[in-house]
Amino acid sequence: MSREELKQRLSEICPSVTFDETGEFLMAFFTPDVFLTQMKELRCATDLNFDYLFCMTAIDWKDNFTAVYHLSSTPFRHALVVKVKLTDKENPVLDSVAGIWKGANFLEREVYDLMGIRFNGHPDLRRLILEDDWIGHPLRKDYADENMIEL
Amino acid sequence: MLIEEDYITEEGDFVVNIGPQHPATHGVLHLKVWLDGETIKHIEPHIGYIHRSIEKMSESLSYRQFIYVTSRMDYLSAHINNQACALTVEKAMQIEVPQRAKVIRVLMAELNRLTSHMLWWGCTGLDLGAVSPFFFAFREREIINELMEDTCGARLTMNYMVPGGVMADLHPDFQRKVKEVIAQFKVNIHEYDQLLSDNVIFQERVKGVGYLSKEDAISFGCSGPTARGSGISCDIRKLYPYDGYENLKFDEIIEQGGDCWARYKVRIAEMHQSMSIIDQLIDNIPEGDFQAKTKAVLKLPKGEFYQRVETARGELGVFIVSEGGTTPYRIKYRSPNFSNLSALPTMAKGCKIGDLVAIMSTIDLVIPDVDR
Amino acid sequence: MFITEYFKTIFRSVKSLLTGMRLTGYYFTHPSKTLTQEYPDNRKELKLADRFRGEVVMPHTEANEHRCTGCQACELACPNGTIKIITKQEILPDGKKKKRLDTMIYNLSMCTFCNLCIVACPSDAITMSQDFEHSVLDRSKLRKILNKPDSKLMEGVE
Amino acid sequence: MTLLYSLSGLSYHIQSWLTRLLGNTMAVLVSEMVIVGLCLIGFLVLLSFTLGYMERRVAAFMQLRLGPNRVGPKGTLQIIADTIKLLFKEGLTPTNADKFMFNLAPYIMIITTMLVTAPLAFARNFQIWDLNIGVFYVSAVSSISVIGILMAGWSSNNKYSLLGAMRSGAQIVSYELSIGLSLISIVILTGSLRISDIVMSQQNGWWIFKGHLPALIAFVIFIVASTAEINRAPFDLAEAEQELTAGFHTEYAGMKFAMFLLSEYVNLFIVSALAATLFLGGWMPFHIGSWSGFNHVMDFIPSSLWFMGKTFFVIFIIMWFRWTFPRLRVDQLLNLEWKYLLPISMLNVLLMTLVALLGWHG
Repeated sequence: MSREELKQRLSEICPSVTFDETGEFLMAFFTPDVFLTQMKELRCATDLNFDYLFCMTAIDWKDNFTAVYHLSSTPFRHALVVKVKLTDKENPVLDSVAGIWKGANFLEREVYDLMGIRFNGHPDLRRLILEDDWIGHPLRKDYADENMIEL
Repeated sequence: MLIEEDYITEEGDFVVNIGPQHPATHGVLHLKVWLDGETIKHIEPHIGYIHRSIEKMSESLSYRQFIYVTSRMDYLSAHINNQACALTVEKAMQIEVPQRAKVIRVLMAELNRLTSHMLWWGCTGLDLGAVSPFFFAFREREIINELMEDTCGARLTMNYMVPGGVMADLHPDFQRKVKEVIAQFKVNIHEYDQLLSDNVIFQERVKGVGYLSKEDAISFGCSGPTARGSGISCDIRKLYPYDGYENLKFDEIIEQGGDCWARYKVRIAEMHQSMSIIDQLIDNIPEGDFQAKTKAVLKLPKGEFYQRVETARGELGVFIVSEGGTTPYRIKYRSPNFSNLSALPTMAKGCKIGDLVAIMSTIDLVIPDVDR
Repeated sequence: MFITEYFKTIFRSVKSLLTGMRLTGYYFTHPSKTLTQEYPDNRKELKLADRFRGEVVMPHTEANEHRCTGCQACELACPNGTIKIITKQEILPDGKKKKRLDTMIYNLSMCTFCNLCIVACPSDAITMSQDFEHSVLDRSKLRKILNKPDSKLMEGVE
Repeated sequence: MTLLYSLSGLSYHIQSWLTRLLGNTMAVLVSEMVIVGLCLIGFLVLLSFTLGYMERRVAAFMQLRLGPNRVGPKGTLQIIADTIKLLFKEGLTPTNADKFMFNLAPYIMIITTMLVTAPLAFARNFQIWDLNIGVFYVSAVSSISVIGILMAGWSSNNKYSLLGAMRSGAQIVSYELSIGLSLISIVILTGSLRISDIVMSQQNGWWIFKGHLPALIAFVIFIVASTAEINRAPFDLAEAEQELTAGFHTEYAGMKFAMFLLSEYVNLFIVSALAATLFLGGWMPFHIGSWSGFNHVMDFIPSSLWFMGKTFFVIFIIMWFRWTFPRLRVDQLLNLEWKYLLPISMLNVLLMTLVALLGWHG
């Protein structure tokens, strides 16, 4: 599916979607409230079929957390970047997509561990990399640790 | 045979902690394994024992400096990791890489893939109890490592790729030595078959073990030989070519089996493909600069850049978010082993402990790559 | 037929096992194919690649001169803070004040041998040596001062 | 023909000297037992040193390496250095282990292996105890060693040890059958369970040549099954380094671990000696039909050398297995026994009976 077709199709799924075309991939901004149903639609719609979640991460901006999902489709070879802005900096919460892509299970645990975004409906949301009693989320920009060395 | 209800874990189950120090986990991976006799009911991977926060570190390093850290992720394909970073910076800054540099990069990457697969082959034998393959695998690997030492100055963590090309020109002896080692390896790779591939015990150990269906492989985001063993076409070199892979003739190896044997065959065939790529390039290294002229201080434009390459283990993605400064605002490495490891519980369910070792070795886990 | 299949399996298996044993047997009877390098014994013949990155050194001429201007490019290029350069003010014969190298501290224990400092150096003052035997009994010995005592900047290097 | 260096002559001289010295039958018996015991322990320790060194060198040459070559001439003293290291190591006992059982297990292992050496014929007329049920005694006593392994695995209070011990139990119990059947096929030919009779019956040709195809099959099955019986690769599931770290002896250290190691090597020697005795003629020299000149030359080689040579040949084959093959999985191991080795060896016993009845074994 070409980029224009993709844009049109996405607008059908989610009327409030906004696009950013500066990057290599088409970037679509979703809103957190109906995020899960839209992601399900992306995965399940036969003409979209985004079955391959190859990268998932989050960015700590000054006023929000942005969750970034890199999706592609193995039959159609089109790719899409879905972004969700979470404006609650204190307690960011997003719906989990672990039920849609199995690989999201680990990826979301990693994001929870290092960024502190809680995922609703995740089957097993624990810290993945750090110890269970670690305080803070290291990839946040305001994270401070007495052991950090300034080079 | 266990039925589905038997897989439910409960209090009082026989739980074995495999790792963090264990001969077969190739590093510090910790697997919590629920057992029923010898049969695996459930696996829970615990990772992070060598998490060095490379992503956080890279946020404070310049675009020239952050490349060297990635050698420490997947240390067996360090060149390819470095190449991914260099490519991302080049893509963002739109640096035109000289043709010679591209060819050198591909050559080095393929040699690196060969060494990585050789070590994998040795470790697979070692994990399944045959010690000798390990030493046979090191024979050619050692020569290639010395070759890397000649040109790059280091054997394992080379740091040879820089944004805009490579750090130094090829060693004058490079072509001759590569030809020699490839000719030698073409003869010796038959020993790999005699020692392991054709061995009936080995085949029994890997055939039908650790089945990963195509749907699961896609859903888990698997890549590299692990996914290609399940019948998915996912070779980045073919799908999204970089550094002149589009001009080369090679096959993407796909096996439909989905078991350890399929993954094994993919890797062995990939060695042959790598050799054929090297054969095509070694006599056709164009003359010219090995490095494009770049500024002393690199500044990426504001934006987000994603570059993926095919390492020996799968798709490595480098995702750079730039604010326009000299250091990245956020870097995410999409490491192949992380996704492949997340499929391990599915693959190993219902297998024996011995099979778990076989599965881990055919995924070719490199734990620093998982933890980053 | 089941029985023929049964015996065929046995035959094939035994054959594959014997193939493997022939290979190991071949190498057992050909000790000349051994690849072992007996390291401490072959120290004299051991020749490392000339680009091998052992450690950072600063070559000095016989007149105890080096090429380092103290520009700190290597310190900036180093990703791990391995190199620390302390400069001093030197008064040249014509009365001008000039920044000169006082000490170059190189912390081997933090070095990753990435070669970035060598690339960054504008005056080729530092190089990588082929020495790879770094083990010492005390960690403080890994902190090295690269410029020799009373060494001077070579004439003509700016 | 009694040669000067023959071991039987030496033992005869020692006995007559002791009788002259002590006179009392009881005293002679006791002192002989002490001498034999000490000699045996010394021999077995020396043997396991040799085997340890041999294993390292064989492994190294098969793997394009040199192996130990630093300590002593050609690295021969390396194994002594390792033994000294093990001697000085602390013999740890885990806190929650069953201490009595834990400490008893290595002794059981070593005692059973030493017991099995009793009926072996080391040279012409040189045997510790030539009892009339020699073969039966060997197979009966050697099965006790599984108790030591199970004890070690159970008492260590370690899950790896337990798994290893259970594997080993299943393995040894099953492979005992094929070993027994292949022993029986030779006993059918000889008609005696006495080891010296079995050796003497091979005067005009070893059983592997005289017994036709069934003897060859029995030999192969014996080698495979006994490799499994003594837990060596490719059947080393009980220790399976890559799966169970060290299996049943994970928790052992120091001298207790050394005892397991010692018993492993002695076991290796015993099964090879048994294979040499039953199939390759024990201390009998190699004779070819009516070539009397050749046969005389062969006779001049002392019988103990013949025995050792044959034993070490079998040991080398078992080592060759170890350094070539990958390990089997536990269910495949049992498959191999119950689906392949056992039916074939049963059929083989029938064939052998036929051979014996028809008198083809001459």
